[in-house]
Amino acid sequence: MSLARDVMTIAAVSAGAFFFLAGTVGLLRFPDTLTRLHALTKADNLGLGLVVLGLLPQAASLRDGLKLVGIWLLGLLAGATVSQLIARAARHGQLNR
Amino acid sequence: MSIETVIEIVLAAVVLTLGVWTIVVPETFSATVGFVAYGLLVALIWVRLDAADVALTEAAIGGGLGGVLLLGAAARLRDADMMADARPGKLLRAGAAALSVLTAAVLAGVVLLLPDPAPTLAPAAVANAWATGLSNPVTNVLMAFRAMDTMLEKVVLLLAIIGVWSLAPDSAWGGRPGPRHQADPRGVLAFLARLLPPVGIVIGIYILWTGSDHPGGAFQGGAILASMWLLAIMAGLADTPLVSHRSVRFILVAGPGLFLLVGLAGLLFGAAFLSYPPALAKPLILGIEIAMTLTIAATLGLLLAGAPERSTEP
Amino acid sequence: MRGPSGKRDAHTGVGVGASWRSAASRAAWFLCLWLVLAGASLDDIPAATIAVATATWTSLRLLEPGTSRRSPRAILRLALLFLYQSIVAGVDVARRALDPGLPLRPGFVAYPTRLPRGLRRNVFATLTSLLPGTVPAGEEEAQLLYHCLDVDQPVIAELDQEEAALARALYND
Amino acid sequence: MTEFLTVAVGFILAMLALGLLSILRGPGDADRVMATQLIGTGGIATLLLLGTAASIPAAIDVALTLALLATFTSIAFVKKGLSRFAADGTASTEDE
Repeated sequence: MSLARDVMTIAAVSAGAFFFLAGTVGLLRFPDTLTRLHALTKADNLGLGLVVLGLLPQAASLRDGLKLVGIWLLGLLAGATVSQLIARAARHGQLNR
Repeated sequence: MSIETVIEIVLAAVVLTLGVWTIVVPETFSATVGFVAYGLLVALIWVRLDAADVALTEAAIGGGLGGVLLLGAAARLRDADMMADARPGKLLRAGAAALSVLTAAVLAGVVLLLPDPAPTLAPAAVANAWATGLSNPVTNVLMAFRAMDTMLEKVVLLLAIIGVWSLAPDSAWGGRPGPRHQADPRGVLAFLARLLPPVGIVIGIYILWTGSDHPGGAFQGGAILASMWLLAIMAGLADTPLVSHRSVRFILVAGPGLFLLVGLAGLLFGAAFLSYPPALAKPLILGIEIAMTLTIAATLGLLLAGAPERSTEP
Repeated sequence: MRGPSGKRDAHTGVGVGASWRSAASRAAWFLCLWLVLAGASLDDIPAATIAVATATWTSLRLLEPGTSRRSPRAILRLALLFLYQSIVAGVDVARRALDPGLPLRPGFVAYPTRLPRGLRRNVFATLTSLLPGTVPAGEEEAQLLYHCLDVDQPVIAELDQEEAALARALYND
Repeated sequence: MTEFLTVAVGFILAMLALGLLSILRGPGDADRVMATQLIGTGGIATLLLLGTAASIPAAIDVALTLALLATFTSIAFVKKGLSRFAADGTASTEDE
C-alpha cells in the first residue's frame, strides 16, 4: 500500500515540477506581457495542483489533505483574479511605461 | 554534501541575488517589487530554519500590508520623481555607501564572532511551559516571560497611530483617513473583495487561536484581519471609520489597556507586575491576545489608511 | 470560492426565508472551513463560534444572497469540466512554451456574453481565465475581451459552451 | 521519499529563481508585478513540499497565509497602493 502511495506521489510531484519548468520556459520565451501572463497563471497553477495531488497520499490525516486542497483552491482564485487585473492593466498600457 | 545543504545554498543565493538587485536597480518601482519578492522568499528561509512563527509574520505582513504600503509609497515617489530634477551629490552617495559597507562589515564581524554553541534560553523557556499551560514556546516568551516587552510594543503601535494622525490638517481632524476608494462595484476587484474577506476572517481567527499551542498568534492573526479590511476598503465596499469615533478609539487602546490592567492586578494581588496567577494564566493570556488581535488589526489598517483627510462634514 | 457556492435548496423562495437559508448554508461552509483548519475539539467552541458568526455576517454584508435556483448535479458537472479544462490549459501552455517553433498567434477576441454585468459575469470571467489559451482582459458593454494565445482556435465556440454549462449549474432561473 | 521531495523542492526553487530573473527584467511594471504571483504559486508549492519532507506541520499554515494574501501586491499595483492618486479615478484601471 505504502509503495502505491509513494509511486503516486513521485508521479504527481514530478508532473507538477514539469509544469513549473514549462511555466518558467514560457516566461523566458514568450514575447510580451500578456502571453507571459498565460504562461505564469496556467502552467504554475497546474503545477501547484499536481504538487498538492502528489502530497495528498503523504498527508497525515483527512483534515490535512482537505487543508492542502483548500490552499490550492485559494491559489486558483488568486491566479484567476490576478491574471484579469494584470491583463487589464497591461491592455490599458498606461501603467506599462 | 547532502541534498539539504544544496537547497539551502540555492535558497541563500537566490535571496542574496534578489537583495543585491533591489539595491542596485535604479527605478523605485522595480526595487519595491524586488523587495516584496525578497520578503516572501525570506519566509521560506524562516521555515527552513524551523522558525515557523517568524515565517508566518513575514508572510502575513510582507505578503499583504507591506506590499500595499510600499507600492503606495513608490507610486507617490514616482509622481515626486518627475518633479525632482537633482540626484543626490557624489559626496552624499559616497558617504551613504561607506556607512552601508561599515554596517554590513560590523554585522558580519559580530556573526563570525558568535560563541559556538550560541548562548540560549530556549531550554529554559520550554522547561517552564507548565507555568502558563500553553505549549507554543514563542507565545510563552511573548506573553509571559517577556510580557513587558510585548506590552510596550503595543504601546509603540499606539504611539505610531497618534503620530500618523497628527499629520492631519486641522480641517480634517477627527475625520476619515485616506481617500474614499472608488472601484467599479461590478469589477474583478470588487468580486474578489466580496469572496475573500469572510474566508480570511476564519483563517485569521484560526491563526490567533492556534497560537497558544502551535505557531501563530495575535500579531499574525491581526495582520491577516487588517489585510481583509483593507481589501474591502480598496475595492470601495467599505469606508475608513471616523477617527473621532468612540468605538474606534476604544478598540485601539483595548489591547495595551487590558494588558496593563492585568499587569497591575498582578502587582496588587500577585507576586509582581505582570505576574499571572498559575490557575488563571491561560484564560488571562488568551483574553489579552484576543483584545490585542482586535487592536493590532485596527491599528495596522488605520496606519496604512494614513492621516485623516476628509472632515466629518460631507 | 467557498462562501457563496453553498449548496442550496432547489425550491428557495425570495424573501426573509431565503436570506435565513442562505445565512445558514454559508455558516455551514465556514464551519467546515474551521473544522478543516483547526480540527474538531471542544476547547475550540468559543473561537469557532466567533469565527463562523463574524465570517457569515461579513459575507452577507458583502455579498447579498442570490435568488437563482442551483442544481447540485450541474454544479458537479461544471466543476469537473473546469478541472479538465484547467489541465488542458496547462498542457497547452506547456506545449507552446517547449515547442522550438514557439507556435503563438496572440491577439484579442471579443466574446458577446448574455450574462449581465456584475457577479454573474465575474464568475464567468474568473472561470474562463482557467480555460486553455484565454485570459479576460477587460469588458465593454455586452462583450468580454479575451486575450488569446492562438486566435485561430475556436475560442468563441468554447466560451459559448462554458457559458451554457455555467447557466445550467448556477443561474437556472 | 524524503529525498525525492527535497530534490523536488530544489528543482522548483531553481525554476522560481529563473522565472524571477526573467520577469524582474521587465520591460513593463506589469511584468515585474507578476514576480510576486510567481513567488505566490512557486513559494506555496515549495512550502508544502518542504513541510512534508522535513515534517514541519506549520509550513502548511504559512502556505495558507501566502495563498490568502497572494493577490495583494497585484491589487496594490492596479490601485497604485492606497495613494490619493488612485482616488480621482483617472489612475486606476479598475475604474472603467
